[in-house]
Amino acid sequence: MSESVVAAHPEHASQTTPSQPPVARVLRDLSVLTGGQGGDGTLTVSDLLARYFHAQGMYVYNSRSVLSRIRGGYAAASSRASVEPTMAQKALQDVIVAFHQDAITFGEKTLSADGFILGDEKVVTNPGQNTVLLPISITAASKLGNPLYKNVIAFGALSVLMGMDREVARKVVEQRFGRRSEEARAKNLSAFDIGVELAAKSPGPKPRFSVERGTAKDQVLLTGNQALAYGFVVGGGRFFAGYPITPATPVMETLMKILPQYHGVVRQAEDELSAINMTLGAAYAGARAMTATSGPGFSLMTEALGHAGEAEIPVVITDCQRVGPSTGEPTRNEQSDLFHAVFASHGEFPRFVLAPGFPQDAYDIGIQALNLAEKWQLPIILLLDQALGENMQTTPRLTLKGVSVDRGKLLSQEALDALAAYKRYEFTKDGVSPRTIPGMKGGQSQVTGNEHDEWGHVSVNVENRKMMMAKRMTRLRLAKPDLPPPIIWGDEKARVGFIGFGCTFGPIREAQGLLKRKGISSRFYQARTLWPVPIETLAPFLSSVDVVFVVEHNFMGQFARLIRSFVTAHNIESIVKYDGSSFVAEEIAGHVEQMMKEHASYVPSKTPIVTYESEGGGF
Amino acid sequence: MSESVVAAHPEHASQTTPSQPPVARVLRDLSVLTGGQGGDGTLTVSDLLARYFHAQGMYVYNSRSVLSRIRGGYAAASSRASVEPTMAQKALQDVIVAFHQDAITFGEKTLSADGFILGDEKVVTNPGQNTVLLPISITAASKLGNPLYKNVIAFGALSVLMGMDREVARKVVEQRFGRRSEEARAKNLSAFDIGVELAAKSPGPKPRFSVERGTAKDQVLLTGNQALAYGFVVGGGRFFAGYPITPATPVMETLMKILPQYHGVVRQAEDELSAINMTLGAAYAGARAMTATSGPGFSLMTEALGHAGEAEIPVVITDCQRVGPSTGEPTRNEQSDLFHAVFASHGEFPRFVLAPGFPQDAYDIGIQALNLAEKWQLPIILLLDQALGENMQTTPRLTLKGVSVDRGKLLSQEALDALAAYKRYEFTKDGVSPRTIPGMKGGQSQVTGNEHDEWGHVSVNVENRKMMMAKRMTRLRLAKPDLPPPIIWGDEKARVGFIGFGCTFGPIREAQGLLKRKGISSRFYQARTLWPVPIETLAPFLSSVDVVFVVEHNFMGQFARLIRSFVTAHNIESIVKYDGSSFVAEEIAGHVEQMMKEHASYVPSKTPIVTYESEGGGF
Amino acid sequence: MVEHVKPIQPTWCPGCGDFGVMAAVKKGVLELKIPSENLVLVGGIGCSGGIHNFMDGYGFHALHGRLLPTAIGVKLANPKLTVVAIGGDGDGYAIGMGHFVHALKKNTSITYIVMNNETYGLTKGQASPTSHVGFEGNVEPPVDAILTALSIPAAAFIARGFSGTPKEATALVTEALRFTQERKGFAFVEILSPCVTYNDTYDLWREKVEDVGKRPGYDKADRGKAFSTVLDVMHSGKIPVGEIYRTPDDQLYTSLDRTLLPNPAEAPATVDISVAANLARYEKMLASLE
Amino acid sequence: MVEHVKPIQPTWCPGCGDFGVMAAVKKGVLELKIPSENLVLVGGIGCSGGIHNFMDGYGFHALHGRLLPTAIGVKLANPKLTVVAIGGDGDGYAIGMGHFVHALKKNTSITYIVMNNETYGLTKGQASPTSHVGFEGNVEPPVDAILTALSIPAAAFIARGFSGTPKEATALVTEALRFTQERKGFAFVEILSPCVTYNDTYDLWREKVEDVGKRPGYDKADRGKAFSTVLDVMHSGKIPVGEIYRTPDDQLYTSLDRTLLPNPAEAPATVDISVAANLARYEKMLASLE
Ligand SMILES: Cc1ncc(C[n+]2csc(CCOP(=O)(O)OP(=O)(O)O)c2C)c(N)n1
Ligand SMILES: Cc1ncc(C[n+]2csc(CCOP(=O)(O)OP(=O)(O)O)c2C)c(N)n1
Ligand code: SF4
Ligand code: SF4
Ligand SMILES: [Mg+2]
Ligand SMILES: [Mg+2]
Repeated sequence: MSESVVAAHPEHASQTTPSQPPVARVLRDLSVLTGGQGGDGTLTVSDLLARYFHAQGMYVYNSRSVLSRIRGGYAAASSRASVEPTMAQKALQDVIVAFHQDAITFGEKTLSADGFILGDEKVVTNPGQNTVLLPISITAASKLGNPLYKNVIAFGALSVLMGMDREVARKVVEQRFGRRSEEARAKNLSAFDIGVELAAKSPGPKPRFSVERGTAKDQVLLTGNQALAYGFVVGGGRFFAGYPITPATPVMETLMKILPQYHGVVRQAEDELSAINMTLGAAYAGARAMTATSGPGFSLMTEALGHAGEAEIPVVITDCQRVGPSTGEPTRNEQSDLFHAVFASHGEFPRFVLAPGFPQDAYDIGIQALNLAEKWQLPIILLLDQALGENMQTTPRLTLKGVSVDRGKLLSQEALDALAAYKRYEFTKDGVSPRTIPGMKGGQSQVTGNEHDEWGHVSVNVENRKMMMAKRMTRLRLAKPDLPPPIIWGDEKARVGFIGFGCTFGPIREAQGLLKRKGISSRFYQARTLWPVPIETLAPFLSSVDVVFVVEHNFMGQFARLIRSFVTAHNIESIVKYDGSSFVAEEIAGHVEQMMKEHASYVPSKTPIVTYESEGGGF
Repeated sequence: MSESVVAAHPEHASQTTPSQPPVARVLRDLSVLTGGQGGDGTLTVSDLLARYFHAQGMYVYNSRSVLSRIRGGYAAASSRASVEPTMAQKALQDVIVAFHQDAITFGEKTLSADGFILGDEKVVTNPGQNTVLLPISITAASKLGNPLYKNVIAFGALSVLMGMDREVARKVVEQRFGRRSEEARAKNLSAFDIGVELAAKSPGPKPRFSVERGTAKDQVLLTGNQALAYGFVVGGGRFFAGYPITPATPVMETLMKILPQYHGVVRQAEDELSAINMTLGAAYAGARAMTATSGPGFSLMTEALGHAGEAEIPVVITDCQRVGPSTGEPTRNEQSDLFHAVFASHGEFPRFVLAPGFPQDAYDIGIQALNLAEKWQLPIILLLDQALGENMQTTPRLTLKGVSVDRGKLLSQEALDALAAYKRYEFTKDGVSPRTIPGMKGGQSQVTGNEHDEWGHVSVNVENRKMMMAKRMTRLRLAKPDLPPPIIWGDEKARVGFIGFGCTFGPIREAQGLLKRKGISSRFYQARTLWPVPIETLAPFLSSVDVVFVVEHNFMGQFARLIRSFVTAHNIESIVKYDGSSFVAEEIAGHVEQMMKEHASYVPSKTPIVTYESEGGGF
Repeated sequence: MVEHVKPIQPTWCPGCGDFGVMAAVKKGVLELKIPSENLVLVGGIGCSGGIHNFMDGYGFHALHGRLLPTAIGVKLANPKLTVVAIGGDGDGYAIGMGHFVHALKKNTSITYIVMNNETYGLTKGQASPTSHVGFEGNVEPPVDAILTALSIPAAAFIARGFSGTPKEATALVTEALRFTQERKGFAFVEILSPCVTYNDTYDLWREKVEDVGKRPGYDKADRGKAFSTVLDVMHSGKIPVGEIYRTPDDQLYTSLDRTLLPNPAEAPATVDISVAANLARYEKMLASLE
Repeated sequence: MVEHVKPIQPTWCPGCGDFGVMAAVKKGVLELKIPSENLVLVGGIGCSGGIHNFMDGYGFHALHGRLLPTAIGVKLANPKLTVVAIGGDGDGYAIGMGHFVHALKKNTSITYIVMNNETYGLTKGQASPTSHVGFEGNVEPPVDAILTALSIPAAAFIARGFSGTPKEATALVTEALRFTQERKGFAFVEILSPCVTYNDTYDLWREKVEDVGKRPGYDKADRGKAFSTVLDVMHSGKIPVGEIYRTPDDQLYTSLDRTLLPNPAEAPATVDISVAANLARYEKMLASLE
């Protein structure tokens, strides 16, 4: 295999080979689903498993499916661990932990043939095949005084049933709870021991299987939201204003912990209108500034987005997407805000829409966005999605390698002093004018959302208008070489292509592996810049294959449609999903096989691909 | 000439033949530009001229170019009158009335060779050729005690210089001011007489020219905003909430005067967020409801737009566009909110975007939108623009012919009583569920922006989600036959095509006439439905000609781009303008001639036009 | 009769204060014999805002912070309906603050109930505008919605209850509903409603609530006095509750719905909008254009 | 020195009250010797909001109603700047009402000046939230921003002036600027500023203004008293003006900028953000991830 663009992350560059059938019950790739009542801490089991397997050198991918309520309702989390890099859920579960009958009712059909269920005796009314029933919550209540210890008890039991290294597992419990208080440490360790004991006494084989140890080194567990927050700090971000909203809140919460140490400011605003306008104010004043939200909040920021465009304020807006429209499904996964990100706000102005595909990508692009915003003096939208934002994944340790701060045409006082005249919106070749910040002597200016002349004074002069529009819009073209390039994964000679962005990264990579084993080799264009549409790399990619499957989590095939509006590509097929759940590799591979069967086989398109980049004013 | 779609307005169907050279100084088509200081009532001269020529049976088109300030600054208005129907500004002026030196400085280059300038002696410091200088404002102040009477004095003078029917002109003044008070009547009539006298004493020929009388009958003078307001009332609209914003405010102001007579409610809200949500509330409660705004307000309505989509609330949002982005140029003309109208708001939901081309069209589509909103239970966006919204134009008398109220699946109490169960979001073949309104017994329901089941209760079930998305989105396809069809103007056999919407209607029609006289016959697809993209009529139109010029007031060629995302059309050329001023016919015709020269001649495209309508989930 | 949507089980955590608020609303509705088909519950976004799903009536789940404009729109479309807007303190006093003040000013005959738990429950316990300094890192002194409501000249009915004292809460809600049923204007009731998961304040609040009506000489018709009494109570470390202010009937500003729609039967949602019914007037109107 | 943007001629109508307000601001800036490069004027949208174009300094034309969040963002990015938000009554009390209340609550050391002409000037004279009943068909009783400001516990500096009495107006603005220069918190000054075109109230207001400070026994440190005095003055048909309320220094809540950024020199806009300058801390932070 080869990468057209140097892969930033060597462990992803190797072909993944997940979902291999369990060999002699030594698993190299497994998934554990824990299902229970919302708010009873079910996620804890998943978290402990992730930390254990992480400690064992495996690649971990945790995901969750919860309701938008605090307690009650069915909530589930899955923890996948694999010897090979993985960034997606597994189609089949090897273990189901049932704290609620629903975990069996909904989950059983995804249980692999060899899998087993660990059920809490108290709640499981209808145990399935292969179920180990233990008095988990009852023992938690009777021996530890609180049924919530059931999670750690279950983990203890799993350590026996899954053939885990007892000491490492116990240490994971200790590390997770030991910091809180001595009581928490002691009680949770007891809970673990109780679980071990209960399982040891249970009937049936123990362990049911064992798990191979991995060799992953220098990896950390992170979500995309967290990685982005760290990227923001390291990239020099010092001002953040937001308003709580699922699934974007963790960006704010992470920054609240770390940013004040750097004389940064994190504010929870009274609403998203305030958040974005505070962010604009801070950015104008010279701070590297960001806000993060999800669909509803992003929609509220629409007017200010255009303001940043017209006034030329460098600002980063993160949209961690959830299921829309409107309030939609706050806790579920979708990528349907793309059209909004690209086209929302009245009138026309330049913006970049960037989309990282995995946590380290969020860190990298987060840093880069801060540089790009200041260099090109415009708003940048980072499109994340619930899965990338909230799912904890194995990630190479974040480093400072290559990190630098480029403030573009922000003038120093010396450079300013050397000028004859300072005009905030001076016409320049690249459409970017020198910038000052308040406090600088002689840099006084008018910054405004009205159409303006070079000085920033209101103007409705038609010649000025034309030049100002050109000044702003040409950046969409000129900035292209600066924007995050795609990463092309897979076989250079393949005749089948994929295009995707964001959370579809993992499932597509894994689907490539599945297809390869069936003799279908493929190339995957991981789009990291979505707007301006990177036609200069997309067109050759489209030409290089017979058929391209654009895989995305929305109904309209938004990215496919967007691409089409710039090229006459006859070989694009959409694979979409918009039910709130995330793709698994098998689904994508299945779609591809199905479509390839239907169309007999795709042949090279006879019509050349024509690009239309210079519509209208021509950016 | 022939019309592919029956033209609703016979006087437009006939080929316009404007801009004929003045024959023996009897003008059949003239334009008078009045320029002065903002807020000194300059527009009054234009208004009086329009009323005079209207009374003379001519077609009138008034336009203005003012600043977003109340007094001061240069403000200009032009009044065009023609024996033939016209709906655009004239490229050249026959008369310039200068209340400010700027009127000459800026206007002189547009004065026709035979034209003249009427200047106020006091302010004109540098009179051009052909200038009649009169002591207008000085006489107003000395004889009538207020310089503001200068407008009527100027009109009096014009009546002499332009060979107007003195009695008719005097009556226009009387009608315009007589209603206010006896004093206003008397003073303004004196002003008129003073003007007549001043002009009579001036040197040079009197009249400079005469104007042919027109034969237009049963016409009224209306702006698009006004016509829309009347359509709203007649279409059964009974609730309106808005917030002042240029150039949309007149919709609210017109409704404030008329709607209360019909037990309707018009509210000025505290902001646009309130306006749209009040509108949603009223629509939900069963009133036909609308809000009207311009870009900045429309951007603020983005979240609620999606709410109407998800909750299936029938509502009409009028966006009277101005120059964007951000605060932009509030008083100037643009059509750059199209992308926003089509794509704004996170997530995916059905909406219709409709665009009338002239005032009667605004009336018609305004009525139709109310029916469509209730029939398809979704938000409808009416895209107007500053020129259509604010420019006063000759319009056939509005009638009730064909007007009817179709409330779609709104249940009567009897129909409801006959049901076994009532579910607000019941799955149906056409995606539209029966609707009840509060107060109806047994129609209780849950209406929500959350994803929901048929009853309206929150649901994250994946199967339900898929069906609900399909239920909502299929309407985009199913509704197509219901949506305002294009009107095709011009020669059926022409090889040159135009596509346009909104205010470009007049200039394109007129350009067709100009081109025809040069031997280039053309067809014009006047788009009235912009979304869902009417590919079923656009594709045949694109195929029927060698080249299509998409004419629009924005930078990106938005409508052209939108069309392209649905067809591989190789024969689209964009003609765009984004400097705040409106197209005149000569510009468009010139562009076309130029492009046709450059491309030698357009030939029929060899590549068939392919349409891509069923992207993704396939609407 | 036709089967219609059934209330679902509340999704609130066991012990949540919102149960008490819902009980009060249900009792008020029962007491005033408001038929469920005339009851429109407009919920905000938040744990509290889901209440309409758990009650019988017409339910509308508005956008976060927008429940008041929505509810006002409903009422002005059809003033015969009983419209109750009901949501959380984040919904009402953070993102919704502008609408709150303007709803008081607009003075439409709807009841607005805020379930104040001094936190954002649904998004997991962040500080809200009513959170005290120190709560989850909050550094801003809280607002007090009663004080702010008192500052709006048109505000005519202002009360605060506590879900831990259900009888009193019920009385206040019932009185508010009665006020709006009589089309007297906007009735605002804040109910302290502890969030057992993120801000369990039952005991604290039970200790702190003080009925201002019991203060000697308290005159709920005196806006200035009410304001300073509320301030005094707050300074003493207590939380003022009760029917805190009420404009005497003879001094009321006419409610907006009454001003605009004196006859509730002839309203935007209910008038006959057929062309036939309006023909003569339409024709006259169109003929008057020049 | 480098030539920078020059103030343009005001675009206001001759006689507009806003001229007086601008004169007051200019004098205050002069009096406190605020260098123009440290002065950030954040304008609202409206006739009033154009003021920054007519003055020397850093000007930012914010969106309609959003000048306060913008100004707060500026100040929290660089607390060494003098930040003055300045706009109209429509901008501030209609679309901006939520931010107004929250700016009072956030208590950042910026000055907010509202030019209240009781109308929307720039959009041609519609009723604003302060318009009296009857003005341009308005049927809603106006709000009084002074009362509302008093209702916010954190609000510490509340004043009203009249552009027709320039000396007093100047004194109030100067005092407000001084208050924020000392980082004491948010200073709110409303200035009655007649719109000669749509609401020419010079004579009326000249007659009606009453300096509350002159009322015997008035104590501007007593919030409750201030509230009821303002109400009394209003009931008597007058308009209360003057330095209406001011929290004594020893009772002030710490301003937000002081809380978050005790040392104004180390702030988001001015700290060194190069990797080199932060290397050790960054490395430690990244190494702490597991
Ligand atoms: C525009 C928007 N922003 C943010 C959110 C996320 N959100 C949901 S509920 C909520 C706050 C809830 O707090 P509150 O109103 O006090 O209700 P509670 O849950 O405490 O009853 C927020 C911020 C949203 N749904 N919409
Ligand atoms: C979001 C938005 N809505 C509406 C407008 C239109 N608008 C411009 S100024 C203004 C009101 C101005 O009133 P005020 O703030 O009192 O200022 P004044 O002109 O009276 O000084 C409005 C509504 C706008 N620019 N943006
Ligand atoms: S989180 Fe708090 S407010 Fe929400 S339901 Fe639970 S207890 Fe109630
Ligand atoms: S319209 Fe009124 S507020 Fe605006 S500049 Fe003129 S006088 Fe001043
Ligand atoms: Mg709350
Ligand atoms: Mg004003």
